[in-house]
Amino acid sequence: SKVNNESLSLTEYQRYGRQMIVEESGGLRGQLELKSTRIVVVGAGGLGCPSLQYLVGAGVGHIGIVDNDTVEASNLHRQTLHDTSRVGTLKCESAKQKLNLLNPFVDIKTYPVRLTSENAFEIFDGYNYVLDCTDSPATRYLVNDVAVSLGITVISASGVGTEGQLCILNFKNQGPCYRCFYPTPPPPNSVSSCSEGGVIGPCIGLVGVMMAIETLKLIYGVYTIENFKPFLMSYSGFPQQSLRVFKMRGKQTTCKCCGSDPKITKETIESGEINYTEFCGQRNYNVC
Amino acid sequence: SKVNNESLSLTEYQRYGRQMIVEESGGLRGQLELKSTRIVVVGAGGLGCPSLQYLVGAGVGHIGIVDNDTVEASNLHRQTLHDTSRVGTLKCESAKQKLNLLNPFVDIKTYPVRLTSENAFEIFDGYNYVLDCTDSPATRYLVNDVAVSLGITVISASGVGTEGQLCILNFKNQGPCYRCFYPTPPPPNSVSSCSEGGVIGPCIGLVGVMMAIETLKLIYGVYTIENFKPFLMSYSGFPQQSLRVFKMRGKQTTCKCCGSDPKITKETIESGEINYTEFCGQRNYNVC
Amino acid sequence: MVKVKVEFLGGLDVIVGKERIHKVEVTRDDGNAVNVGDLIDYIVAKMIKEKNDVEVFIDNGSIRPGILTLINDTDWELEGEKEYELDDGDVVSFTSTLHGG
Amino acid sequence: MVKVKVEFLGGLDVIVGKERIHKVEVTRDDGNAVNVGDLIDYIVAKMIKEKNDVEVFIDNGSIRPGILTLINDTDWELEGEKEYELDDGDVVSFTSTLHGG
Ligand SMILES: [Zn+2]
Ligand SMILES: [Zn+2]
Repeated sequence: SKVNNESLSLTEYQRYGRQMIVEESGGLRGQLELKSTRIVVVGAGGLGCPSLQYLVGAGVGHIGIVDNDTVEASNLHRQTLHDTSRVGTLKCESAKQKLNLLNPFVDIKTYPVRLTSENAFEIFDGYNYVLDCTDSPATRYLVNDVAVSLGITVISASGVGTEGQLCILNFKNQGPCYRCFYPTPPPPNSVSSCSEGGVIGPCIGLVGVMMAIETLKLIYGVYTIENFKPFLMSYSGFPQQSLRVFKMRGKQTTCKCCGSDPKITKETIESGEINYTEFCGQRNYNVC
Repeated sequence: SKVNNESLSLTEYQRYGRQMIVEESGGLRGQLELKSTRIVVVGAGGLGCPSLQYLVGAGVGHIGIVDNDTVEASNLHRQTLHDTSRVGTLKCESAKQKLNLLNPFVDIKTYPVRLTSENAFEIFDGYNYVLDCTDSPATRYLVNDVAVSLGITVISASGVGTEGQLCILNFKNQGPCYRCFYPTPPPPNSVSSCSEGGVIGPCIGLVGVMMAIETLKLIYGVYTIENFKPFLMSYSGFPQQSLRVFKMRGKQTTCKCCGSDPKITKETIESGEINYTEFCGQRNYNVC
Repeated sequence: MVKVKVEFLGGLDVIVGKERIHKVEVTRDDGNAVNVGDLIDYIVAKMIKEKNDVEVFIDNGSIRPGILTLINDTDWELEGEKEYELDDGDVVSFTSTLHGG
Repeated sequence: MVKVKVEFLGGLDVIVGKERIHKVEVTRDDGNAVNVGDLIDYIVAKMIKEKNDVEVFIDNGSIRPGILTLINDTDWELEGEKEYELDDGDVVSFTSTLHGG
């Protein structure tokens, strides 16, 4: 087990008591699991803000935040961890400052860089889970490939307009990865980001909260090798809120990333042989 | 129409642009509707915090917050608008301070009182919507009765453990009210609050975000007298996230509050003839 | 005899062995159609293990106030309440109303 | 002839008159069972109004990368893809994969 010898102080008991008495949380054992878990969140935007709030509130011990964007006023309707006084500053630092105030028991590390083939392994190494809160296909493939290579489970979500999607990738190295679902990237002109497609703040926010819930379930051990069935959740906010769970394919033996003869490895990623920009097509994404 | 002659400044256009370009938001018309809307949120706890974040972020013009509780460390896993530095201070003031930073264009009024038969009419009067984010049956009946009497639509939600519920009450004075659904209160010993039953932070948080989404839909005019069908949403976070929408009864002509011969009126509420404590039974609720 | 799915939501599963979903077969001796009232009697007689849990479910001869009853995701008030005649495959759900916030 | 429900989610409804849900009847001249491949041909021939919207849906003779196809809420890869024979009441959903965050 990855539970270390840490225990909870009285102050921590008081802080987390209301969740520890919920049976599904696993009580003290579950809280110690949270405390010893290391999570890296890629993107402190519309998905990352609510995920981070609830994971830090719950007492996940170690959080990394990767984002090189700065806060803009047009982000604030959905990125509610930031505020007007932080416009122009780094999102990862703005988030860290708020999260430290929310829960000083959490150790938060910031990575004010764009995730690239060169830095992703170094950043992800040592984390137990990756939350993919990014906004371009190229970065989604990169997050997936590096996580699979390092054996990390990914909680991946996305949204635009009033809709969102969520899935768990590479579950304990047994579940399907992003490339199992999407071996071929979409044509670049078919992809719209939150900036250009627009987004209703609480709709993307709800999907971010769902990510936190799925992450807690992973840490609490609700999902096991035995009971885990690949799925994709599809949320729609308008006209009536609905949440559907699609049953998805399992790991594909032919997958270039997680299959039986992977071509996508630490070596081919770091050498640049796997070219994400070329793979997903050239296109200017406005930052979200 | 309740749109006043206000317009948006360039700064406001920039701030709200990403939601205004979503078709469902109604663009400039929808944004002006938000700006002229007055919402009172009863309870700045596990439901109120996320609702308030997204409603203020979206640019609802006028917000009231009713809460006489003070922040405790044990709230922070789910009440993420507050923080450790605010422990011991009023929740409504803590919320207001954060929300002002998030969006200085929103006018926020605080009511650091417990909602009672004596003060509820004065507080609710003039608001367009009430969000019921409270945690006891007696207060839920009071919120409902006063809102019905004043002709205000209520967005009502609740949660405990890993589950939550949401409904829209007294929709444009045509939809059913809380007493149509629940003419008789539950026995007091069957009710558990978040403090004693415990709650997983993001599960109640997700329900709070759903409240914000329903409120936006009401303001944008997505629901109309013609298309509104009474419903109750039932959310479950564990073991698999699910959201079900139950089709509910309409307004009951026999309802003591909103029926054809109402016994519950401003007069009988304010005089104390309607005794909420007696109606729901004596019981000590710990504050949530 | 009718085969239906019965759900206990909002924490109500505590009275039926902590299982939220049950598949049950209900019969009537007189051969008449089985209705929701018969199902409620069956739940009380066969499914609630601890007798003092009955009062969590039943009050004054009917479903306790604060519990919503749904027939195929529809408020039973719209479906005839206890008189609704069950068909194979129907889903009857009982959910405790939540109050926390 | 088979009667099925077809859904266009994740913004894909723009290619079919902005309606997310369509009830359609599909027939085959040769009398064989109608499969998902036939349904896709029907969508291209009859439902997509603007001809340059076809490339939003079809790429290289099959569903465009980035669109998930579900048969009764299950990934079509598990159901035989185009070969799946449709029954009355089946639901076939196409959803664009979202990328915003
Ligand atoms: Zn794979
Ligand atoms: Zn009523």
